[in-house]
Amino acid sequence: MQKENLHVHLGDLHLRNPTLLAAGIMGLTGASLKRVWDSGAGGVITKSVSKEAREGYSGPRVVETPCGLINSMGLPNPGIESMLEEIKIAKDSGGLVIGSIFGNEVKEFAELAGKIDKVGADAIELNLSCPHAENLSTIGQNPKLTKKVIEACKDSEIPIWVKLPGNTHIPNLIEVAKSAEKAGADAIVLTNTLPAMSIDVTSERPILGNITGGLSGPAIKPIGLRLVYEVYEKVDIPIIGAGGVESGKDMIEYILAGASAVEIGTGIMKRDLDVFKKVCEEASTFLDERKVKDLVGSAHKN
Amino acid sequence: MQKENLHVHLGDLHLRNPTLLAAGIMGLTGASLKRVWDSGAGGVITKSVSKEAREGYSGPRVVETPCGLINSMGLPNPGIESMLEEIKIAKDSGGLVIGSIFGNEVKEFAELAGKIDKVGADAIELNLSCPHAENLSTIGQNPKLTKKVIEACKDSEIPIWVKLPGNTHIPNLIEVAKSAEKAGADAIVLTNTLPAMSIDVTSERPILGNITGGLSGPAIKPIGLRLVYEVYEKVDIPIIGAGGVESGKDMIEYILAGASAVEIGTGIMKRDLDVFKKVCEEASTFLDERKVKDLVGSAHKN
Amino acid sequence: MEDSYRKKNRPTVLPLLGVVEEAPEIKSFFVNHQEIASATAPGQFLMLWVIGVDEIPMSVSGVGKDGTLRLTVEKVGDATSKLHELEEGDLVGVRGPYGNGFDISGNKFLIVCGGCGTAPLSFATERLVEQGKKATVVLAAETSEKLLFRSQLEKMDVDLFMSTEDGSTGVEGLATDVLEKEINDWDFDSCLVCGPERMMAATAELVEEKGISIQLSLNRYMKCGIGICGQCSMDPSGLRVCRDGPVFNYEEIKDSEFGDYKRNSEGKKVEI
Amino acid sequence: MEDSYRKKNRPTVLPLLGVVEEAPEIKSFFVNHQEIASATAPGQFLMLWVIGVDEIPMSVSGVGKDGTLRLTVEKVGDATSKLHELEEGDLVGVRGPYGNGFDISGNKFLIVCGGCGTAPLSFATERLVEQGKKATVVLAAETSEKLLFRSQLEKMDVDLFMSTEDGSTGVEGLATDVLEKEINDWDFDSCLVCGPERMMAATAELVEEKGISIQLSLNRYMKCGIGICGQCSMDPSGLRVCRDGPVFNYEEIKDSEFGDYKRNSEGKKVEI
Ligand SMILES: Cc1cc2nc3c(=O)[nH]c(=O)nc-3n(C[C@H](O)[C@H](O)[C@H](O)COP(=O)(O)OP(=O)(O)OC[C@H]3O[C@@H](n4cnc5c(N)ncnc54)[C@H](O)[C@@H]3O)c2cc1C
Ligand SMILES: Cc1cc2nc3c(=O)[nH]c(=O)nc-3n(C[C@H](O)[C@H](O)[C@H](O)COP(=O)(O)OP(=O)(O)OC[C@H]3O[C@@H](n4cnc5c(N)ncnc54)[C@H](O)[C@@H]3O)c2cc1C
Ligand SMILES: Cc1cc2nc3c(=O)[nH]c(=O)nc-3n(C[C@H](O)[C@H](O)[C@H](O)COP(=O)(O)O)c2cc1C
Ligand SMILES: Cc1cc2nc3c(=O)[nH]c(=O)nc-3n(C[C@H](O)[C@H](O)[C@H](O)COP(=O)(O)O)c2cc1C
Ligand code: FES
Ligand code: FES
Repeated sequence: MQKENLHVHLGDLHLRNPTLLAAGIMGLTGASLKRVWDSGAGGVITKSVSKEAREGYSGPRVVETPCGLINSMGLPNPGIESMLEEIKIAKDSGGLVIGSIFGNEVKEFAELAGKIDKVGADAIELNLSCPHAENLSTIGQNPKLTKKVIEACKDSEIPIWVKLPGNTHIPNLIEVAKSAEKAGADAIVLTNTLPAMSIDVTSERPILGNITGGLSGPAIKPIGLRLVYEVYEKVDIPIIGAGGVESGKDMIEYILAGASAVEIGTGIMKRDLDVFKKVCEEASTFLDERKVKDLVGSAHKN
Repeated sequence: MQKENLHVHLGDLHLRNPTLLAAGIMGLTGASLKRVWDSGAGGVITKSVSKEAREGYSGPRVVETPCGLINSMGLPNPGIESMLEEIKIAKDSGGLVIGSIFGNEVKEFAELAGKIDKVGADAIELNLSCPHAENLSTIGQNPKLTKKVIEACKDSEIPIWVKLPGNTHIPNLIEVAKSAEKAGADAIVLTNTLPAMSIDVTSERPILGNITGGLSGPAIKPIGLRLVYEVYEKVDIPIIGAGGVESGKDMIEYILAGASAVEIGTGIMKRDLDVFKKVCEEASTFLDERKVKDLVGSAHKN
Repeated sequence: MEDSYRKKNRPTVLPLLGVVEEAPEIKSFFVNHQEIASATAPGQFLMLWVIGVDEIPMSVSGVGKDGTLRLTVEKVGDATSKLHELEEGDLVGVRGPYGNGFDISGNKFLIVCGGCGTAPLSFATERLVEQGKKATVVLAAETSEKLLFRSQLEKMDVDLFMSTEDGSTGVEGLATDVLEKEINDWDFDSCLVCGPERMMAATAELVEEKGISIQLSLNRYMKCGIGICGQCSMDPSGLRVCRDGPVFNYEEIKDSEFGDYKRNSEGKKVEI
Repeated sequence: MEDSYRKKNRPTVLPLLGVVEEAPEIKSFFVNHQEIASATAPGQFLMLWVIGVDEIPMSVSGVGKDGTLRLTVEKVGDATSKLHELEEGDLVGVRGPYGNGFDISGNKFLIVCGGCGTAPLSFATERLVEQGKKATVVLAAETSEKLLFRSQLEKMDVDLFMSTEDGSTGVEGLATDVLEKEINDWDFDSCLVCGPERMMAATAELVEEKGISIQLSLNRYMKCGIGICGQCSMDPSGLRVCRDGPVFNYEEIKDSEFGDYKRNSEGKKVEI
């Protein structure tokens, strides 16, 4: 079932295939993470977790847009202590589990990373692109702060991935990515959702409870692809693509742009949990004898 | 045909309706501008024009994506002297014509603005969001440079509109918008296309001749709306919305977010030139007795 | 008006056609949406946008051929209280329908309704009866006046049994008391249950002994309603109540958190 | 492979099924795309991605029921030269079909082909003949060997007249010379013309006198092919050759830039 030609490595970490469950999607409980792993994902990322529990925003929390979805969940999570229990459950089921974390201060990131490390997760994803961390709301646009956060987490034994915002201000994004690499990040994840909103013309109101939210899905794929492509030219650590992956072709586009793996979130809205298996099968069939890992960044050669 | 409730003002400039032909779409010739005016647009904006003629990039120059279109035209134009002739033709037909300009230096902007002013155009749109002006490629992300360019153009008698990039780095965007207002800009246009790309998995190549291009169409509407919404809270000059307007509802969403008018470009791909009349009719019917101008920014109240 | 992007997962905002008081703290709200109404099967739910407050899951308690949708809502907190203040003409948003709904391919149904759980079940019963199927309905509440849709059920061609905790109508006690005392002929092929979770658990245990297939409609905290946020997932299966449910066969959830705990808005466990 | 976004305006990249030399500097290229082939009418064109060089408009010169598309290309510059180097199995991209195509609802056609303009017209002629309609074809070129699709046209049930500038075949001179000398029976209801613009202009003027409706397929610099970039718009109407054309009735373009000037890649006027 897990075809040979789909195996990839992110640094030392081996993935049975390049599809990862994106942070914030279904990853609230161990059982849910396990279910996604069992349905064929190459790895599963938890909902971004903070030190204390968070309720998140009031609804509406999602709204569909042309070929996209805007969400303003507000990073709800039960807090690190409860999440550690959930991660254990997911790990016990044999899954490859990545803990996504965010903090309000640099030392909170360090504390959370240490706990994720100890509980036996396979990697840590630093969510530096959440508009919700009160004091650090634009870490991912600040090269120095990005460096600080990563350095504070580098005591962990497991790889540190850094998830950056879909920043169209490209000189800034490249600066941040390079700074992350220098600080010792093991992979860069691009992209988180893009700031967006939707308005109901009948009630004349923003639809989302939090007014604005993040746009995901096929609509943003061309933007995500370009970010991966640009950053691939400037850093040497692996890149994980995200944004609108729904089919094998979508994944291969990201691979050709320079991603070594992809995260899938909104694709579940359309193809449900089968999306992981289907993306893998489609890609594997399309590639025939060729290996995913040999195609990474190929679009730069042509 | 031009319903009373659709009349709007951008500063002193009266528009028969809030739909404008977006810069770069069909606006290469006077005849084409005239045709769009005759088909019902409230105003028509020329293709962005430079001092010297430009061929633009080689093809493919457009590629469709999920609910969107990426283009890498490369700002082809016949140069200011030829364009002035085209503007005259469009003006002679009775249209409301806006000249879009871009330069490689601050003083080039001033020179171009002066010429557009003299030829009798109704307003000038400064394209500060083109990734193609070699020396000033990120003017629209630089508050100081933005100010300089506007100040250099303020000798013109006609209004100066400033078109900014769809910058997700919101503190930066607000800074630029405020700086534009201070420098005397008469309106802010948001948004230009967003940097994006598409890759063909069979040939393993970026599709566009210029590798990356700008994403437009319904896919980016939620992003454009949010930019308009955020900037509306911080500046007092009128805002013109752009990005994915195809229907009356789309336009009203922008109006509620804070736009006084909208530009329509990619909508022509789907609804052809009827898009202007249809958007107006749909909006007018929906609004019934209410006036568009009374709805500007209403979503902020709710 | 042309709307190139009518999306299932975007609320359509509509004026309330009417509001009807059904019982203390319980009102029915009517809106018209032909497309949603024709697509909705009993047991499915909508995400209801109570504008300015929240978006909450709400079972459809009935549909009309003309596109009318009925939602029957108990006032329990912020959003439902705000809703109870609304009047005809006020705006609400709806998206859906979501979830799987009840499987009503059987022939002889035992239908056990507790409190607001009667909402989807009275809709299911209506459908069953239309199709000429047999139904025995157990309607349970605390007191007589809270027996939801009693008069409507009394008019339908069903066997109706009632219970109230204070004994003001029918059997004094719980739904399970009715089942134990009143139902002698266990000739059902299907049992549908919706109500407070303890009541559902007790009912399922009792009915299971009789060897009947049981469907239960669960209630979990929902945020997206479309299976992506993970908020409503069940332990230990990871089944999502919004997308894999809300109706489950008892076997699917027997050895689960069902009857034991659920999760709050933060994802923390809270006892049932 | 599932492709949730097969879009008309996105190139599909395909291997060349074959390449055939038709005349000096003119080759036909074959690809297979069922969906495009079934949708293409004579006179419509594709945007052809010559990978690594450019994307250019190209008329479809024939389609097969099996989905084969034929493009017949004269080597005139960068993209067409690169294309002429390609072989069977090499990749090209196609999107379309675009434009309006010829109106072939008439019954008796006069068809005037100059050079590569024969490409869409031989396709149109094939269709006409299939439908049992009458066609008189004038095939013009500089020399004998450049008479495109001569052998195919000779095999069809049409009246074929030829002209060459050097007199090596048929009338010595231009297409208009053939018309003046050879066509005595002007019993046509429709005239289709495609070729160099001066030839089209001269032909249209001559044929107009005879009171026949005339359709001309124009060639203008195209960038988007979908009517948005404005590159191909005509003076003074603003009609776009890519979307409103490429086929126009003579009346639509008689008093226009047609025969006079066109625009280069910058949008500057250049004389015809
Ligand atoms: C599939 C489904 C169908 C339902 N059908 C009906 C129905 O037909 N009639 C009816 O009256 N109620 C129904 N409910 C319950 C209804 O959703 C809650 O009563 C409502 O959300 C309470 O909102 P509130 O803001 O008033 O309460 P709050 O003040 O927010 O909280 C009160 C309690 O309501 C529950 N609740 C709050 N928000 C949610 C949420 N988003 N999802 C689930 N539970 C929540 C929590 O348990 C909470 O403790 C249904 C629930 C589900 C999951
Ligand atoms: C609707 C339409 C149908 C056509 N059908 C055919 C056909 O069946 N067979 C055929 O051989 N040719 C056809 N052409 C002409 C063909 O598009 C040009 O010969 C080709 O684009 C030249 O490309 P190049 O890169 O080789 O030339 P270049 O080196 O770029 O330039 C040579 C000349 O070709 C023309 N040209 C270049 N690019 C374009 C462009 N994007 N659009 C239009 N003209 C261009 C210009 O006049 C230029 O001066 C058609 C053109 C149009 C508009
Ligand atoms: C409902 C929802 C919740 C999300 N929550 C998080 C989160 O908690 N942390 C995070 O880093 N990204 C979060 N994201 C972003 C996704 O992980 C992903 O980067 C983005 O959605 C783009 O991928 P997609 O188009 O496949 O969904 C969330 C996205 C959605 C749709
Ligand atoms: C083909 C094409 C060419 C464009 N050229 C220009 C241009 O020359 N100058 C400019 O300011 N914007 C240009 N734009 C951006 C549009 O004016 C507009 O801001 C953007 O497309 C979003 O609107 P839409 O979604 O309605 O197309 C171009 C867009 C397209 C699609
Ligand atoms: S409510 Fe989001 S997964 Fe069920
Ligand atoms: S080629 Fe762009 S409008 Fe015709």
